[in-house]
Amino acid sequence: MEQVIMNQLSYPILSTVIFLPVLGAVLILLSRRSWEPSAKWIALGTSIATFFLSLPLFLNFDKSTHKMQFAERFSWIPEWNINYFLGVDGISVLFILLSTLTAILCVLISWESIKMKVKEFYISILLTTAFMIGVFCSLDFFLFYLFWEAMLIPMFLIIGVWGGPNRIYAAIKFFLYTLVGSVLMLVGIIVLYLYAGRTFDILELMTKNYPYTMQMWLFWAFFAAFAVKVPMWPVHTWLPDAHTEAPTAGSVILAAVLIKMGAYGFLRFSLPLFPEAAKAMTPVMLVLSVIGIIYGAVICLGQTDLKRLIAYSSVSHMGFVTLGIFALNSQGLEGGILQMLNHGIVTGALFLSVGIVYDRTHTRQIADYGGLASVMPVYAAFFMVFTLSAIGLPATNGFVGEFLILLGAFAANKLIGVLACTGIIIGAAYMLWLYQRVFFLEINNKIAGLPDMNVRETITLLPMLILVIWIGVYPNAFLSFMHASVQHLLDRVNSGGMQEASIAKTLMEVVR
Amino acid sequence: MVPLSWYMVLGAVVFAIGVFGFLSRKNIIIVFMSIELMLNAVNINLISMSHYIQDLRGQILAFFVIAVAAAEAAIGLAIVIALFRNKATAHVDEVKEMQG
Amino acid sequence: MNFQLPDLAPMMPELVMTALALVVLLADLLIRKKEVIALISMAGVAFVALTLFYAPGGATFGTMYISDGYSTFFKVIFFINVILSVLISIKYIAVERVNYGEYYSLILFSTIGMMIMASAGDLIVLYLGLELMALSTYVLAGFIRHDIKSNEAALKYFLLGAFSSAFLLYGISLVYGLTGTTDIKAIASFISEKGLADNLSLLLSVAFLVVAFGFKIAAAPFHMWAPDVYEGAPTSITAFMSVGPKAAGFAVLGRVFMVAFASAKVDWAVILIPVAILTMAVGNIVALSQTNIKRMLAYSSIAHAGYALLGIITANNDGLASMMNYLMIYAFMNIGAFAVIIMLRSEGFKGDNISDYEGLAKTHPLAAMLMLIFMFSLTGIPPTAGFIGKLYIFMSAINAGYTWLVVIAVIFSAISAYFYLRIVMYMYMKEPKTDVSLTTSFSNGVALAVTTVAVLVIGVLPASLLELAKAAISGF
Amino acid sequence: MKYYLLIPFLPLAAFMINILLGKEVLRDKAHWPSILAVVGSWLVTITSVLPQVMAGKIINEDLYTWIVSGTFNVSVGFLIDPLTAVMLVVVTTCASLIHIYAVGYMHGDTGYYRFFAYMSLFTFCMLMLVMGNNFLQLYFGWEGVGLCSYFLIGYYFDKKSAADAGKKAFIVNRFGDFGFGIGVFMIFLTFGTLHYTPVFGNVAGIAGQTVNFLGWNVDLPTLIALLLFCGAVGKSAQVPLHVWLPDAMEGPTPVSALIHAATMVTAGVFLVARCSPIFNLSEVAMNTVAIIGAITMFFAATIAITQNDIKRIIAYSTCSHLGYMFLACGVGAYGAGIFHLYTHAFFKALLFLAAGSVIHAVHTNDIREMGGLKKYLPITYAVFVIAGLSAGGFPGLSGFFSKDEIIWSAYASHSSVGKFVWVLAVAGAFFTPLYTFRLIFLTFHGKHRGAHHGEQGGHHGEHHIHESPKVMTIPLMLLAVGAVAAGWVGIPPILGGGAHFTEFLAPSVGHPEFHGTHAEELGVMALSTGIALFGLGLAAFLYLRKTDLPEKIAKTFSAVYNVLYNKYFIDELYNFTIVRPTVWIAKNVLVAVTDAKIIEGIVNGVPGAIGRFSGKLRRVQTGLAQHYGIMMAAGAVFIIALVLLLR
Amino acid sequence: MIQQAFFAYFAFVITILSLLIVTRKNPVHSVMWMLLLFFHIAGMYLFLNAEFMAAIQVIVYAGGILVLFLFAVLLVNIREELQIGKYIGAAPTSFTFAVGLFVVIVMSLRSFVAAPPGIYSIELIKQETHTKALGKLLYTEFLYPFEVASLILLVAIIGAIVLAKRRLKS
Repeated sequence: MEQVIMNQLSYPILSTVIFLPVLGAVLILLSRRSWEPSAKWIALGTSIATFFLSLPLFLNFDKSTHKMQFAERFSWIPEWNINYFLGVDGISVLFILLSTLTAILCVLISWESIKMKVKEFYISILLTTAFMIGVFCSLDFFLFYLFWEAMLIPMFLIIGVWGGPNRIYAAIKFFLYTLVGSVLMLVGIIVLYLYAGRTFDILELMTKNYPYTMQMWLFWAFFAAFAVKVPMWPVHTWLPDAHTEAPTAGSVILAAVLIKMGAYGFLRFSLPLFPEAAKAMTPVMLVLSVIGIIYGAVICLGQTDLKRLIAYSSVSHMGFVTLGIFALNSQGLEGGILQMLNHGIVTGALFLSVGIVYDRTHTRQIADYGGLASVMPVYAAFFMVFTLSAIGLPATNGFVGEFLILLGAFAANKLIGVLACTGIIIGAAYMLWLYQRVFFLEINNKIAGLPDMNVRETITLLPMLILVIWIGVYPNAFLSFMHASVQHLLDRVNSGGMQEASIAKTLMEVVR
Repeated sequence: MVPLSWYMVLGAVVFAIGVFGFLSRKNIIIVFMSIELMLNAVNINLISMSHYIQDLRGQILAFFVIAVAAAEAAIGLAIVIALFRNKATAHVDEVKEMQG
Repeated sequence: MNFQLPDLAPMMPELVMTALALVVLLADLLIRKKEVIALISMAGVAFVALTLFYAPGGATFGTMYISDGYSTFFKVIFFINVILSVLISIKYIAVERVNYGEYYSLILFSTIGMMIMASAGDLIVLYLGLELMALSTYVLAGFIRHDIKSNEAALKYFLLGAFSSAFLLYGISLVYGLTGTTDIKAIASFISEKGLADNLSLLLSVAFLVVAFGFKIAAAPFHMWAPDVYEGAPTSITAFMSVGPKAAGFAVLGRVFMVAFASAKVDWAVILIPVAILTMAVGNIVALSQTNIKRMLAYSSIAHAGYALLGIITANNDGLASMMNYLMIYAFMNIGAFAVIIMLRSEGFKGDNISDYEGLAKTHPLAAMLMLIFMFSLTGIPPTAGFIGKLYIFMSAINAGYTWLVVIAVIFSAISAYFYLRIVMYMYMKEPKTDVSLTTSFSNGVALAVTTVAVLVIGVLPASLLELAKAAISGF
Repeated sequence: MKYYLLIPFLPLAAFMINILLGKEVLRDKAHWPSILAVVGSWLVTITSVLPQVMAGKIINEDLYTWIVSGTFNVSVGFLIDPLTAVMLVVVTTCASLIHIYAVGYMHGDTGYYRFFAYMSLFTFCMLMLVMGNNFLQLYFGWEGVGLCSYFLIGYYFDKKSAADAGKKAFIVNRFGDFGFGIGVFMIFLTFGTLHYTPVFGNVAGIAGQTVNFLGWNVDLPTLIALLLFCGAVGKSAQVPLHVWLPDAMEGPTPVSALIHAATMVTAGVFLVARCSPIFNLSEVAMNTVAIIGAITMFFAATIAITQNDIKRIIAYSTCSHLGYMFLACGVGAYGAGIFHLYTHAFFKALLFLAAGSVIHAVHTNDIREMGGLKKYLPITYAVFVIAGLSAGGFPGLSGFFSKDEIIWSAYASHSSVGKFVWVLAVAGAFFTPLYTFRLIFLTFHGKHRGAHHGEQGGHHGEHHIHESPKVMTIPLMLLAVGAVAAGWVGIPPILGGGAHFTEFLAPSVGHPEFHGTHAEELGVMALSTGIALFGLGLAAFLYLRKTDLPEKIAKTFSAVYNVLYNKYFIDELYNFTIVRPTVWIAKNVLVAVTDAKIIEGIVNGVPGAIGRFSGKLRRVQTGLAQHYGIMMAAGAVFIIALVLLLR
Repeated sequence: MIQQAFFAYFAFVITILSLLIVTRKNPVHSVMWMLLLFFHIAGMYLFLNAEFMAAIQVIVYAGGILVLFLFAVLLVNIREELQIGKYIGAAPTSFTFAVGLFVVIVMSLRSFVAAPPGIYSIELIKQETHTKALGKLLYTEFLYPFEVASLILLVAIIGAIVLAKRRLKS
C-alpha cells in the first residue's frame, strides 16, 4: 500500500517553502553591504512570500487521510539508499505554517532592534526557518537529521551574537545540550537503518517490527534528543538561559517552533517506531511530564526576570504537551499537538511582547516595571490576551489544548491527571502575578512616558491574537487536520502485541 | 649450535638498553646513540634470523636499516646544528619551549 | 642469470613524481621567482594525478609495488594534500622568510614516500617509504631555521620518529623471523597456513607495528609529539602533515593489518579499541584547554585519528572505505582551517592564538564565515562534509557490532563541539581587540575556495565520493 | 428564528464595540452599547424566552461543534429550561439595573469604557454559563465570569490591594475549578459525553457504582458530585474557599452588586441545582453540600458582626446567604435554594448599590467614619432599610419567603443532617438582621463621625454629602420593589400562596419530599421569624440605645472578638501554609538549589570537571621529548601486557 | 661448545658496552665505547656468516661514529657536562619501562617459532660468496627498495644542507 500522495499542486510546495528562505539568505549574502536595509527588506519579502506559498498546505490539505501528502521524492545518495523525500501529514502540516508565520514576525520584530551585523542576522533567521520547515516535512531520516542539526548553527549564532550580556554561555549551553542529545539519536538512527535493511525511509521503517529490547534502547537514544529539545525535566536548564539571553526573534523562534521539534520527534518517531517501548515507558514519561509541569510552574514564582519566567513557563507548558502525547489516546495526542501549536503561538507572542518593551527599556527585570497598563494600554490588552491563553482560559487556544491533554491524561492515569491539574492553578498564579507586577500598581518611574505600540508592532502581534481566539473558539479548524493521522498513529501504537524474546537474542540484535 | 633464541634475547637486551638510554639521557648525542643501539638490536635480530632460516631478506633489510640510519644521523645532526644556532644547548630537557 | 626489468607502467605516478621532485630541485637553481617553482610543482602534481588514472593497475617488482583502488584513493588524498598545501604555502613561506625552492621538492619527496607507503606490498618497501616521508617531513618541520620553535618541532619529531621507527623495525624483524618473508600477501598466507595467528610473537610484532603506525597517525598514547610539532612547524607544513602522513599511516595500517594480519583480526581489533578510545578521549579533552589554535587543531587531529581508527577496528571493507572517505573529507576541512589560520599570519604578527580571532567576523566577515564552516565541519554538524565522514564511520562500526564504541565516539564528538565552537564564539561573539590585518593572496584564496566548496558539496551531495571510496575498496 | 441567541450575543457585541471604539470614539458615551445590549437581552428574555418556557417548551439546540477529538465531541449549544429561565431573568434584570446605576456611579472615571466593556463581557459569560447545554460550555462561562470578576475587582489596578484582590479571587477560584475540571473529566469518562441530556438521562445507571480514584474505591456518583461541588465552593465563596469574596470588594460597587452578590457567586448554586440528578444519587455528597453551606452561613455571619467596612459586611452577608442556598440544595430543596438565589439577587444587589450610594456620597468604606447619614441620603436610607429587612427575613418581604422555605426544608427533609443544619440555619436567622441593622444603625443613625465634619474642614464636608443622582436612585428604587415583591411568586401554600416558583422549577430540579405537619411548618416559621426579630431588636439595643456596650463586649470577650474580627485567621492560615511556602520553595529550593545547584551543578559540573581534567591532562604534555617517549614505551608495554593477559 | 663460548663472549661484551654507552657521563667516552661495540657486533655478524654485513657495519658506522664524535666535541662543553646530571628527572620511570619492555618481549618470544629454512643455506652462500649473493638480490629482486633508499639518501643530503646552511637568508 502506497503511504504517500504525491504533490498534487502545480509547484513543489514543500521544497519551495524550504528553499525559498535559503534563496533569500543567499540574496542577502550577495546584497551590497553599503545599504543595510536591503537585508531587512529581502528578509521580509522572502518570509512573506514563503508564508503565502505555504498557504496551499492549509487550504488543499486532504483531511480524510493519514497518508503523507504533497510528497516529493528523488534519489539522493543511492549508495546509502537515501532519498530526498518530503511530505506532510496532519501531525506536521500545521507546524510548517507556524514556522512560516513565525519567520515573518521575527523579521518584523527585529526591524529596529537589530543594529549590528544586520545581514548576518537575517541570514540566520531565514536559514533557521528553512531548516525548521525541513525538519517538519522530512520523511527520510538522513534528511531529517541533516535539518535537525543544521538548524543549530544559525540558532547558535542568533543567541550568541545578538543576545544579552550572558549570551555566550547561553549559546554554548544550548548548542552542547542539544548536540549531546542529537548524537545519541544519530546512533539510534544508524541502528535502525542497519536493522531495517539499509533504509532511511521513515515510512518504510514504520512498517517494520523491532525486537522489544532493541526498541527500548532506541527509545532512550531518541529520548535523549527529543527530551532535551522539548525540554523535559530535568534536562531543561538550557532553555531559561537560551530564552533569556537570545534576542527577541531568537526567543520567538525557540519558543514557537524549535522546542516543538522535540515533541514532534516523539510523535513522528518514538511512538510509531517503538510502540511497545513507548507503551512500556509511558509511566516514566508521564511522571517526568508532570514533574516538568509542576516544577516549571512553581519555579516561575521565584523568577525576577521577565523572559526567564516565560522560559520556565515553557517548561511547564511543554510538560503538558508530552503528557498529552504519552497519554496515548486521541484526546491526549490531539491536545498535545494542538498545545504545541498553542504554545508556539502564545509563548511566541509573549516573547514578541517582551521584546517590544525591551526595545524601549532595555531591562528584563520585573521589578523595573509596574503600572505599564496605564502607560501602554493597547500593549497591556494584547499581553492580557496572551496571558489568559497561557493560563488556559476558555475561548482562548490554551484552554482547548490543555483541556484535551488533561482529559487524555486523566483517562490514561487519574493520579497523573490530577497532579497535572495543579499545574493549572500555579500557572494562573505566576502569570497573573507577573501581569500584576508589570502592568498594575503605581507607574514605575523607569517606564513612565513610554510610547504605546506602533503600527509595525501591532501588526506583529495581531496574527497571534487572531490565532489565539480563532483556535479558542473554533478549534475544529485545526483539530480536523489531525484526526486521521492521530488515529493512524494510535492504531500503529496499539497494534502488535508485545513480542517476547530472550534478552540475549535481543541484545545481539541491538548491537548488530 | 647456538639456538636462535639466544640471539633474540641478546637483541631484546640491546633494544631495551637502547630504549632506556633514549628515554633517560639528557645529552642529545647520547640519545642519538641510543637510537643507533636500538637499530643495531634489530639488525642483530634480522641477521641471526636470516642465518637460521637460511634466507637473505633479513640481511637486505638490515642493509637498508644501516643506510637509513646513516641518512637519519645526517638529518638528526643537521637539526641539532640548526637548534644549536638558536639556542646553544645539547640537552634535550632544555628544549621544551612548547608544552601543554 | 637472467634479469628483466619489471613492468614500470603501474608505477608511473611515482616515477613521474620523482622526476618532478628532481626537476623542482634543479629548477630552484635556475629560477629566481619561487612562485614559479610552486606553480611547476602544482602543475606537475596535477599531471601525476592524470597518470594515476591512465597507469594500469596491478603489482610489479614481484608484489613489492601494488597499484589498486585502495592505493589510488590514498594517492588522490596525497595529491589533494600536496596541491592545497602548496597553495597555502606560497605567500606564507615568504612571510616567514624561508622562501626556498627546496621546500617544494621536500614536500614532493615526502609525498613520494607516502605514495610508496600506500602502494607497498612488502614490509621493506613500506619501511623505506615511511622513512622517505618521515625524513622529508622532519626537515620541513624545522624549515624555519631561525625560529626556535621550528627547531624544537623538528628535533622532537625526529627523535620520536626515529624511536618509533625502531619499534617498527623490531616488529618487522619478528614477522620476518616467524614467516621468513616480508611480503605482505605471503605473510598472510603463511600465517593462515601455519595457524600462527595465536602466536604471541606475532602479536608482539602486531603491537610494535601499532606503536609505529600509531605514531604516524598520532593515536594516543603515541600522539604526544603532535601538539608540539604542529605548533612549532611552519603552519603550511602543519596542514600538510596533519593530513598526508596521517593518511599514509592509515593506508599502511589498513593494508598491513587487513591483509598481512587478516587471520589475527580479533587480536589486533582488541588492541586498537583501547587505543581508539584513548585517542578520542585525549584529543578531545585536552583540546578543550588549548589557547593556541595550531595546538588545538593538533589535538583535534588526534581526535580525528581516533574516529578514523573505528573504521579500521571494524575490520571489514566497509570500515576501510569509511576510513578512507573520512580521511579525504578531513583533508579538505583541515587544510581549509589552516588556510584561514595562515591568512592571519603577517609580518610581525603570529596570529595563532585563539584570542587573535576575537571579532574576526566584524573585521573580516568572509574569513570568519569560512572558518565557521570548517569548524562546524570538524565538529561533524550537517550539512558539512564532516558529518558525512562521521556518519559513514559510525555506520560501518555499528554494522560491525561496535554500537557501544560508537556511543563513546559520539559523546566525544559532542565534547569536541565545545572547542570548535570556541573559535566561532571568539570570531562572532566578541569585539575585536587588536586590529588584525589579513595576508590574503590569490593562491590562498583558491585553496579556500576549493576546500569550502568541497566541504559543502560533499556535505550535501556525498554520493560520488562514497561511490569512489566503495569502488576503491572493491578489489581489496 | 433563534431569538434566544440574542440574549448572550448582544452583550458580546457591546463588549466588542466598547473595547475597539470605547477609548477613542465613544469615551463618556461608552455606556450606551452596554446598556442597550443588556436591556435588549432582558427584553428578549421577558418577551420571548420566558413565555416559551412557562408554556412548557424546553429549548435544547446546538449552535456548532466546538471540540472534536476521538470520541470526545462537544458543541456550543443552548439549553433553556425553567432553571435557566430563572437565571436569565435574575441576570438580565439585575444587570440592566446595575448597568444604569453604574452610569452615575462611574461617571468621570478614566477607565469608563473599560468598565462597561468588562461588564458586557461579564454579562455575556454569565449568560453563556447559564444557557449552556453541556458541561464544557458551563465551564467556559464559569471561567469567563471569573476572568471578568478578576478584571473588575482589579479595576483600580494602580492600587495594590485591588490588584492583589483580583489575583486572589482568580487563583482561589482556580482551586475550586481544579476539582470542577476533574469532575468534568470523570463525567466524560463515565458517560462518554458532556452534554446534559445524555448525562442526566443515563445518570441512573451509575447509582451504586464504585470507581478507583487515586487508590481508593469511591462511590462514583459521590465522587463526581463532590468534584463538581468543589467548583461551586470556589465560585460561591463557601468555606474553605470563601477568602476571596471579602477582598473582592476592592472593585467598584456596581461590580460587587452584580458579580459578587446577584449573579456570578450564585453560579455555584446553579451548578449544584443543574446537576441535581447526580447529587441526588449520593447522600454523602448531599450532606456535604448541606453542611458546607450551613457552616459557611454561620461562619460568615459571625464574622460580619465585627467588620467595619461597609462592603465587606455585605460581602460576608453574601457568603452567608450563599450558604443558605447550598444548605437548601444539600437537603434536596433545590427549588428553595434557587428561590433564595432569586430573591437574594434583588435584596443583595440593592444592599450593595445602596452601600455604593453611601460610598459615593462620603468617599469612604469605613462605617466608623459614617453615622447620621439618614438626613442626607433619604432615598438611600429607605432602600437600605427595605433591603435589610428583606435580607433579615422580615415577614412579607422577598427574603422572608425564600429563607423560610429553606429553613422549613431543612427541618422537614429526609436528609440525615437536616436537623443539624436546621439548627444552624435558625442561628443564622438571628445573625443576619443583627449585622445588617448594625450596619444600618451605624451608618445612618447617630451622629456623623467622619473626617468630613470637624475642626479643619468645617461644614464643608457635611455640605458635600448629598443624595446620588437619579440615574442611580431610580435603579435603587426599582430594585427595592424587587426586594419587597420578588418573593411573592413563591409564597408557600401554608400562607395562602401557590409556591409557584418551586412548581415552575420542578421540571429542572425535581420536587423534594418533606415530612412534617402544617403545625410544625408554622412553628418553624414562627421560631425563625421570632429569632430574626430578636436579632433586629438586639441590633437596635446595642447600636441605638447602649452604643458603648458593643465596645465593652468586644473588650470582655476580646479573644472571641479578635478571632471574628480577623476572620478566623483563615487568610493568615492560607498565607502561611500555602502561599508563602510555595513561593519560598520556588525561590529557595527550586531556583536556588534544585536548578542552580543540582541540575546546573551537573550540567555545568560535568563540563567543568572535564575542563579541569583537561587542564590536568595537558600537564602530562611536559614539552620534554623523552617524556613523550616514555608514554610511547608505556603504551607499548601496556598493549603487549594486554595481549599477554588476554591470551 | 666453542660456538656457545664465542656467543657468550660477544653477548656479554655487547651487553656491557651497551650499558656503558647509555650510562657514561662523558659523551666522548660513550662514543668510544660505541665504536668498540660496533666492532663486536660486526664480529658477531661474521660468526653468522654475514661477511658483507660485518663489513658495512664497520665501514658505515665507523664513519657515522666519527661524525658523532665530532659533534660531541663540537657541541658539548665537557666540563659543564660533567657537572650536571646525566639523566632526566624521569629516569627511574624510563628504567622501569625499559625493563618492562624487555620482560614482555622475552615473555612473548617464548612462543617464537622460526620459519622453515629457505634456499640460502650456508653452503650456498659459501659457494657463491655472501657479497655476491646479497648483491644479486639487491639489484634484482630488491631493486625497487634500493632505489627508494637512494631517494632517502638524497633527501638526507638536501635536508642536511637546508637545515645546516650557515647563513640565514633574509
